[in-house]
Amino acid sequence: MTAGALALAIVLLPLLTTALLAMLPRTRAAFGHALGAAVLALCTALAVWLCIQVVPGGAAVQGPHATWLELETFRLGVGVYVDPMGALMALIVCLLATTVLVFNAWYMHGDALAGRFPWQFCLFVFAMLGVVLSDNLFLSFMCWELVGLGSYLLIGFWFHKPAASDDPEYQRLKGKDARGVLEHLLSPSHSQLKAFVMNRIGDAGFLLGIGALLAAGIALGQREPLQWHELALIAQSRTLPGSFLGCSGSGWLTLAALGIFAGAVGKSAQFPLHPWLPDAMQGPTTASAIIHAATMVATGVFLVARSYVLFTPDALTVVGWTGGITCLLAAAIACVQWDLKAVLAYSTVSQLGLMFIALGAGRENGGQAAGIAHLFTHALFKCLLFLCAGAVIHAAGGCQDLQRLGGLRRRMPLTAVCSLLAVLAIAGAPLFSGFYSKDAVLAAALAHAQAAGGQAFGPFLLACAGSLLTGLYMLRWWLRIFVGSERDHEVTHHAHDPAKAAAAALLLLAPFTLVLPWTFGGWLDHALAAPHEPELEGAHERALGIALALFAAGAAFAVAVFWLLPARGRDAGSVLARALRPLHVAGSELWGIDRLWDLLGRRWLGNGLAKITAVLDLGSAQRVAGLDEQGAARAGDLASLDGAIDGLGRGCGRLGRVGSLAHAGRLGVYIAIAAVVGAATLLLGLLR
Amino acid sequence: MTPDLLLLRPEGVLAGGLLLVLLADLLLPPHRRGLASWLGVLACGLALLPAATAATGTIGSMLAIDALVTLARPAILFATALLLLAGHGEHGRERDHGAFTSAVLGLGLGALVTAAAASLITLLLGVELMSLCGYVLAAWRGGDRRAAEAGMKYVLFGGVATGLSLFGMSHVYGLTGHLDFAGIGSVLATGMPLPAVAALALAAVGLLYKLSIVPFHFYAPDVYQGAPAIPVAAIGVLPKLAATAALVRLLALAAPASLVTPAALSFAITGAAVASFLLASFTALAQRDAKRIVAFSAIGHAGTVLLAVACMPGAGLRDPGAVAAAAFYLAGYAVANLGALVCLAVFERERGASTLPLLAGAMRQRPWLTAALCLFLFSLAGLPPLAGFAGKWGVLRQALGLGLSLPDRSYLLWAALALVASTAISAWAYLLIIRAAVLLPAPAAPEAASPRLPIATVAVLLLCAIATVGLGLWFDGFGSIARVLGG
Amino acid sequence: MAEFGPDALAAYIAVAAVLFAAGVLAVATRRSAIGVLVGLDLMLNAGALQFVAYGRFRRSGIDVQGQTAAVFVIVVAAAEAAIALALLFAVYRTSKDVDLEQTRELRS
Amino acid sequence: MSDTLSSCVLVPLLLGALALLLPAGAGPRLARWLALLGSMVPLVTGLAALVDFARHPGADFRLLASVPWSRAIGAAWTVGVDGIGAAMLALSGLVAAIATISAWHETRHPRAYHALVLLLLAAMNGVFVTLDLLVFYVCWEVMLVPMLALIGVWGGEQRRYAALKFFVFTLAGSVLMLVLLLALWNRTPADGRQVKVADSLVTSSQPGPPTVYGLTAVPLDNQHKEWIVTVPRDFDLRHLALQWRSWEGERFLGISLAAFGFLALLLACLVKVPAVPLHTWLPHAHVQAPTAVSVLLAGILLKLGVFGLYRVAWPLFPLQAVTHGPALGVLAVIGILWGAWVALGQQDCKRLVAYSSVSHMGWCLLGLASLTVAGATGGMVQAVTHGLSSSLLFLLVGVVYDRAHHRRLDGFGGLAAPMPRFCWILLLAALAGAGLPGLAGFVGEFMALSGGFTAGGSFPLLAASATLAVVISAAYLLTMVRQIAYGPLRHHEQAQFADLSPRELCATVPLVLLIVLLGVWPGPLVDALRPSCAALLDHVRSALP
Repeated sequence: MTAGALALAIVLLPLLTTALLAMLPRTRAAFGHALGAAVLALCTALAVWLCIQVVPGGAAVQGPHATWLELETFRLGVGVYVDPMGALMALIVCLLATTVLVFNAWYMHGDALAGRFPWQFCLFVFAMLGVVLSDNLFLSFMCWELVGLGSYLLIGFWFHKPAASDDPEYQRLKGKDARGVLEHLLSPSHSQLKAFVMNRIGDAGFLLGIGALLAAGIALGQREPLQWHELALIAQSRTLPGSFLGCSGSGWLTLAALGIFAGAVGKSAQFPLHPWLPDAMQGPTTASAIIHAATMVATGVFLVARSYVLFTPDALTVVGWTGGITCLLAAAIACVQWDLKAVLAYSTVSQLGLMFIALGAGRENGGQAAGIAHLFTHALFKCLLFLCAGAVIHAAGGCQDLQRLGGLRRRMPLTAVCSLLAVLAIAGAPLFSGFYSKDAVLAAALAHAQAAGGQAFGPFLLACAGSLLTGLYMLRWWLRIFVGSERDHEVTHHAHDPAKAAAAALLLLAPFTLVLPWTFGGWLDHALAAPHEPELEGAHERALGIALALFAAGAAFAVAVFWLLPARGRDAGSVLARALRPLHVAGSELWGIDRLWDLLGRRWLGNGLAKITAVLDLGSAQRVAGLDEQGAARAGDLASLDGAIDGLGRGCGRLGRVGSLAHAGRLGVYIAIAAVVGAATLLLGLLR
Repeated sequence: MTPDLLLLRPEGVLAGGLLLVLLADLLLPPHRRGLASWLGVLACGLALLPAATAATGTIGSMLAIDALVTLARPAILFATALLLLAGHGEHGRERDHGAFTSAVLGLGLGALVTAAAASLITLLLGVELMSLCGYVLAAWRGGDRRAAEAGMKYVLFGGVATGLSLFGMSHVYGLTGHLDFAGIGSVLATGMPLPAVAALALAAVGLLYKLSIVPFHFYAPDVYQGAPAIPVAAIGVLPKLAATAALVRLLALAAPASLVTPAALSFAITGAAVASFLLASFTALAQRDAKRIVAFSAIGHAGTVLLAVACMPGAGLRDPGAVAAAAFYLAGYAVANLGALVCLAVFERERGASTLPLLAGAMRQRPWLTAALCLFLFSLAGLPPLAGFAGKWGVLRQALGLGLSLPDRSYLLWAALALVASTAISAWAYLLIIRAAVLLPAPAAPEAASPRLPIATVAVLLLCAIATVGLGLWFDGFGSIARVLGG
Repeated sequence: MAEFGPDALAAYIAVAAVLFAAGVLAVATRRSAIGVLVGLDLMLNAGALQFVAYGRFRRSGIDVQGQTAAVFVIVVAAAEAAIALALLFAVYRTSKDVDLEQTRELRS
Repeated sequence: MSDTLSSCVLVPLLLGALALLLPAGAGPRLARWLALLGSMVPLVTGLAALVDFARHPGADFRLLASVPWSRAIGAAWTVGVDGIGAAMLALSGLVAAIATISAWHETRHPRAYHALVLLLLAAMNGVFVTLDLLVFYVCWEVMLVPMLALIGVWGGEQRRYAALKFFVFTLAGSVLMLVLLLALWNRTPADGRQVKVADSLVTSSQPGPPTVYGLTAVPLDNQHKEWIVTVPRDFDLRHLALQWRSWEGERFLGISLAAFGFLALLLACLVKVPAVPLHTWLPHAHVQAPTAVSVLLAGILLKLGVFGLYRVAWPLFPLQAVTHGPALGVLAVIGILWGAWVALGQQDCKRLVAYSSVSHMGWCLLGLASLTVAGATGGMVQAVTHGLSSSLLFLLVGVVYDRAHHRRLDGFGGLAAPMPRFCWILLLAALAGAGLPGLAGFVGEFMALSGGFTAGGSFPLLAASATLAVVISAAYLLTMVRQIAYGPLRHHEQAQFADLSPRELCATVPLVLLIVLLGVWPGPLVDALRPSCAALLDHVRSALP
C-alpha cells in the first residue's frame, strides 16, 4: 500500500466507524466501545506502517487529490499529504485515541449516555486526522472546524447537568474556591457554547488569513493557491503585486500568517482566548484527556508548524510573545488551583505556550522541530496524566478537590506510579521525555534570543519562569493526591486502581514518558529536520544546564513545601499563600480574564448591544409583544426602523383624516370649496 | 351616407324600450313586474345590433355619430344591461321595480345622447337626462333617511354644477355665436380670448362633475354611502363613460391649438387628475364604510382617466392612443366597479349596512361572493393580471411616452410617478375592505345558511369576473380600440 | 369673432351676472335646502337670460338659437326643481327638517 | 401545454382550482395530495434540468418555449431556465412539498389553504422560468395575494397587521418596476433597435444565417468580430439586455434611465431579499405566519429577491451594477452584521430564525456585489442552501411550538432528554446555519467570502468585517440550541413531549440529508450554477470601458 493510500485509509476508517456507531442502539455501549477501539487500533497499526514508510526517508508524499470546488479563478481541492511530522502526529493521535477509548469503556461503565461516546469520539478522531493529513490549508480549515464540533459535542456530553451554582452534587463535591470564578455559568452546556464561540473568534481570523492567501495566490496566477507547496511559492515570492487590506509585500504575508495564528490561538487556548479550555473540563475526563490536553488543543501548534513558511519574522515575534505570556500566566494560575482537573488544564495551556515559544524562535534556531517535539512528548504524558486523573476522580466518586483527596498511593499504587512518571515528565526531570523536549524548546528560544537580541529574550525568560513553576505545581498536584494523610476518608475510602483493560491502557502509555524512545540516535530530530549548525550547540549546552536547574529548583521547592514541612506539621502552603497574597488572589481569580470575557461577551455584547440593536430594529419590547392591529404607537418607536416605517404608514392615515375633514357632510362647505377652488384654478390658469 | 335618423337606431330602440317598460309597469300585475327588467335587457340587446355597425355621420349639427360613439355605445349598452340584471337580482321582487328599470334605461339613454352630443344643447340635455335619472336612483330606497339625504345632496350639488356649466355655455354661445361644437371650434380657431377660455372651462364643469373630478367630487362619497349599492353602480359607471366621451369630443372640437397652447391645457387637466387620485388614495385610508372607500376609489380612477385624456397631444387633433387608453381603462373600471358594488349590495342587504365592522366574517358566510369581491377589488387596485392593471398600463404608457418624447410635457413623468404611488396607497385602502371581509373573525354566532344568490346576480358577477380577467390579459385591446378610433 | 350688439347687451349681461352671483352666494351660504334650491334656480335663470340676450343682440340680426337654448334651459330647470323638491320632501318626511347643517348623517 | 416549464406553472394553478372545487367530504384529505402532486412537478423538472446542467455545464437557457401573448406590445410567455433557474425551480418544488407535509393536518379550511399554496407556487415558478419582463412582473405581484391570505387567515395573534404590512410593503417596493417597464418600452423604437453584438454571443445555426437569441445577426466587418442585430421592441429579457447601452444614454427624471431602472429593480428586489433597512416586514410576517408558510417564505420567497437581481437587474444594467457594486457590498455587510446582532438579542426563537435569515441572505448580496465568479456563484449557492437550512429551522421551531404552544427561549430547556432525535436535527440545522464545514451553509458563505476577499477594491475590507458574523451566528444559533435542548429539564411537563413523529421526520429528514450532501459534495450544484454566473459577470464586465 502506498503512503497516500495508507493515509487515506487512516482518515476514512474513523469516519465510517462514526457512521456505523451512530446507528447503534444506545444500549450497546460496550459493543460500541469495543468496535471503536478495534478500528482505532487498526488505524494505529496502519499509522505505524505509514511512519515506517515515510519517516526514515524524511520526504513528504502527496497522496490522492481531488477537486472539491472549481471556481474558474481558483480551485479548492481535497487530498492527503504525508510528511514525517504528519505521520508521527497521526500515529500519536491513533495510539492515544485507542488507549483512551479502551480506558473509557471502564470509566463510563454504567453511564446511561455511554453509548454516545464512541461515535462522537470517532468523529473527533476523523477530523483530527483530517487536519493532520490534509494536503491544503482549506481542507485543514474544514477539518479544523469539525474538530471543534467534536470538542463541542464531548464537552457537552452530560448535557443535562445544571449550572454549577444550582447543582447540589457539584456543591457537595467541590471544595472551597475549587474554581473561584463564574461558577454560576459552569455547566457542560455553557462550556461547550463558550468553547465553540471563542474558537470561532479565532476562526474569523483564520478565514481572513485564508482570504489573504487566496488573494495572493490569484495575484500570482496560481490555480490552487491553498496547497501546501503553493503556499511555499507564495511565501518565497516576497513581492506580491498589489496590496491586501492596505498591506503589501511581506506585510501581506504577515497578515495571512497572523490570521492563521489567530485560529491557532483560539484552538490552542492561548492568551487571551484561553478561558474556554479550563471550562471545557466539564466534559468527561477521558475526552479531556485526548481533546483538551493531548491532541486537539495542540492542533494550533501543528498548523502553525505546517504553514511555517508563511511566518515572517514579525509574525514569529507575535507567536513567541503570545506563547510566552500564556506560558507564565497559566503556570501562575495552575499553582493556586484546588481543582484537580483545573490544574491539569492550566498546565496544558502553559505547555502549549511553551510550544509557541519554540515556534516563535524560527526554523533556523530549531524552533519548529523543538515545538513539534514538545507537542509529541506532551501529548503522550499529558494524556497519561489525564487518564490517571480520571482514575482518581472515578475512585473518589467524582470528587476533584485537592483539599479532600490525599494519601491515595496506598489504595491505587499503579495510578500513583503512572501519574508520578507523567508528572516527572511534564516537570522536565532528566531522563524523562519532557526534559528532552523542554531542553530543545529552551535551546531554540535561547538561540533565537542570542541571534535576534533585544525583545527576543522575553519569550525565553518567560519560558524559564513557566518551566520553573511547572515543576512546582505538578508535584504539588501529585503530592496532594497521592501522598500524605487521607484528608477526607468518606471520599477516598473505597478508592481502587482501574480494572484490567484500563490499567493496561495506563501501562501502555507509561513507557513513553521516558526519554529512551525519543532520542534513539536522535531520529526524531532527524525526522523533524532539526538543524545542526554548530552555533546552536552552544545554546544546547546552556539550555541543558538551565532546564536541569529549573526542574531541580521547582521540584525541591514543591517537595519541601507540600511534603516535608507538612509532614512536620507546618502548613507551609498557606504560609506561602499569605506571603505571596497578591499573586495568590490574582491567580485564584484567574487574573480577571474570565470575568473580563464574561463581561465583554455575555453582558456587553450578548445582552447589552444585541438587545439595544433589537430595540433599534423592532422598537420597544412592549411594542413587539403587545402589538395591536394598527401597530402600537409608543414614544420612541419612531427611533426604531420598524417603528419609523409604521410611522410612515400612520402618517398616510393622518393625511387621509385631514382630507376627510373636508368631507364632513356639509353641503354648503362642499359647494363653497368647489366654487373657490374651481375659480382659483381658473384664475391661475388664465393668468399663466 | 346613411339617412340621418337611421344612425340613431340604438338610441331609438332604447327609448322604445323605455316606453315599453313604463307601459308594462302600468299594465302588469305587481308580482309580474320583474318582467320589466327583462324587457329592458332585451331593449339593450336589440340596441346593440345596430350599434355594432360602424356607420358614421351627423344629425344636423346636434349629434355626431363617429368612431367615438361606435365605441361608447356598446360599452354603455352592455353596462346598462348588466345594471338591469343586477337590479333584477337585488330589487326584482319590489313593487316599484319597473320604475327602477325605467330610471336605469333613462340613465343609459342620457349617456348615449351625451356621448354623441355635438352641440351644447344636446350636451345639456344628455347630461340632464342622466342627472335626473341619477337623482331618482340615488334616493331609491324610499323612506330611508340616508338614501333621502344622499338624493338631496346629489341633486343640490348637481344643480349647482349644471348652473355653472349653463352659465359657461351661455357665454360660449355669446362669444362665438354658435351652439354646435364644430361652429364653436371654427370660430375659436381664429383666436381665443381669455373670456372664451373661462367660458369653456365653466361649460366643462358639468362633465367634470359627472366624472367626480376634484374639486367637483364632494357629492360622491356621501351619495355612494347613502344610496343603495346597485343605483350607486348605475350613477357611478354610466355617467363616467358618457362624460369621458363628451369631454374628449369637447376638447377635440372646441379647443383648437391657437391661443391656449395644448401644453398649458394638458397641464391644467393633468393637475386636476393628479389632485384627484392623490386626494382619493389618501382620504380613502381614513374611511370606515366600504361604499365610501369605493366612492373615493371612483374619484381616483376618474383622475386616472383624466390623466389619459390629458395625454391627447394637441387639443386640436384626437390621439387614438390616449383615447384608447382612457376607453380601455374605463371598461376595466366599469366591470370591476360594477362587480364590487353588486357584491356589496348583497352584503348590504343581508347585514343592513356596508360599514367595515359589519363585513366581518363575510368569507365564512359567503366564500365565493367574498372571493369575487376580492377579485374586483384587486382589479381596482391595479394588481396584474387583471383589467385594472391593463388599464393602468395603458394610461402610464401614454403619460410616460409623451413625457419622455416631448420635453415640455416632462411633468407627465412626475404625474406617472404620482399615479403609481397612489396605486400603492389605494391598494392599502382596498385592503381595508378585504381585511374586514376576509381576515376579521366572524361574529360569535355563525349565521344560518344564507339563501342562494339570485340567478341574475350570479350571472352579472360571472360576466364581470370574466371581463375583469379577460380584459386584464387582452393587451392587444389598446391597439384594436385605437384602430377603431383612428379609422 | 362674433361681434357684440349695442350697449344694451352689457346691461343684460350685468343683470345675469348679478343673478348668478346671488345664486352662488345663496347656494353656498343658506342652511336651508329650500334656500339653496332658490339660489340654484337663480343660477339657471342667469344662464337662460344670457342665452336670450346673446341671441337677441347680434349684429347679424336675431339668432333663434339663443331662445331655443333658453327654452331648453327652462325645461331643465323645471325638471330639476321638481325632482329636487320631491327629494327635499323625502328628507323632510324622514327627519322633520331640511336644515343642511342637521342632515349630515353621511360623512367621513 | 407541451413544454415542461410551463407545466410547472400551469399544473399547480389547475390543481389549485381543482382543490377549491373538491367536495366537502373527501376534499380536505384530497387537497393535500393535490398540493403534494403540484409541488412534485417543479421539483422533478428542476432536478432534471439541474442534473442536465451539472452533466453538460453551460450558460445557455434550456427547455425554451414561447407563446406570444400580446403582439402589440411584444409581450410573450417565453420560458427557459439556466442553471440558476433550474436550481431555484427544484428548490421551490422541494420546499413546497416539505411545507405541504408539515401542514398535512391543517384543519382550518384545508382546501382553500392548499389551493392558495398551489397558487403561490405557480406564481413563484412563473418568476423562475419566465424570460419575459412583463410576465416576470405579473407573477412577482400575483405572489402577494396568496401570501396575504396565508398569513392573514392562518396566522397567529397579530396576523392581520403582519399580512397587511407584508402586502403594502412589497407592493410599494415593486411599483417603480412597472414605471421602468413602460419607460423601457417607450424608449425602444417601434421598429426595433440596431445594436452591436460581440462575436461570442453569435450562434451560427445551420442552415440559415447566424443568429443571436434567434435574431438574425449581420456581420459588421468582414473579419466577423462584431455583428449588428436588430432587436425588436418587446420584453424578452435577453433582448433588453442587449440594449443596455441605450438605457445608459436615455435621461429619465433627471438621471439616466439605466440608473433609474437599476434603483427601481434594486428597491423591488431588496425588499424581498430582504436587505436592511427594508427588512422590517420580515420578522412580523415570519412570526405571525403558520409554520408551513414561514417555511415557504424563508425557503423560496426570499430567494426571489436575489433571483431578480441575477435575472433582471444585473443583465439589464451592467454598468450600474459595476458602479453600485461597492455600495451594495456595504449594504450587504450591514445586513449581515445587523441581522446577526438583532438575532442575538431575540427571545422568541422564531423571530431569532427570521433575523438569521436577514443575516444569511446578506451573504448572497455580498457575493453578487463582489462581481467575482466565486462570489456570484457563492451567492446563488447560499440562496439554495439557506433555503434548506432555514426551512429546516422553521420546521423545528414549529415542532416545539406545536408541543409547548409558545416560542420563548427561556420557556424551554433540556429537551434533548425527551426528544433526542429532534435535538440532534436542531443542532445540525443550527450548525448548518452557523456555517460549519461539511454542512451546506458553509459552502455558500465561504464562496461569498472568498469572492469578497479576491475582488479587490474595498471588498476585502467588507469581507473581513463580514467574518465577524461567523462568530455572532455561532453565538445566537448555538445559544438557541442550548436554551432549547440542553441543561436540565426546566419545565417538567416537557418531559412528556413526544419526539419527532413519522410525519415530522418525513418533512425534516430529506432536508437533513440534502444539507449534508451539499455540504460534503457541492461540486455538481456549483458546476450547474457557475457557467451562468460567469456569463453574467462577463456581460457585466463588458460594460466597463
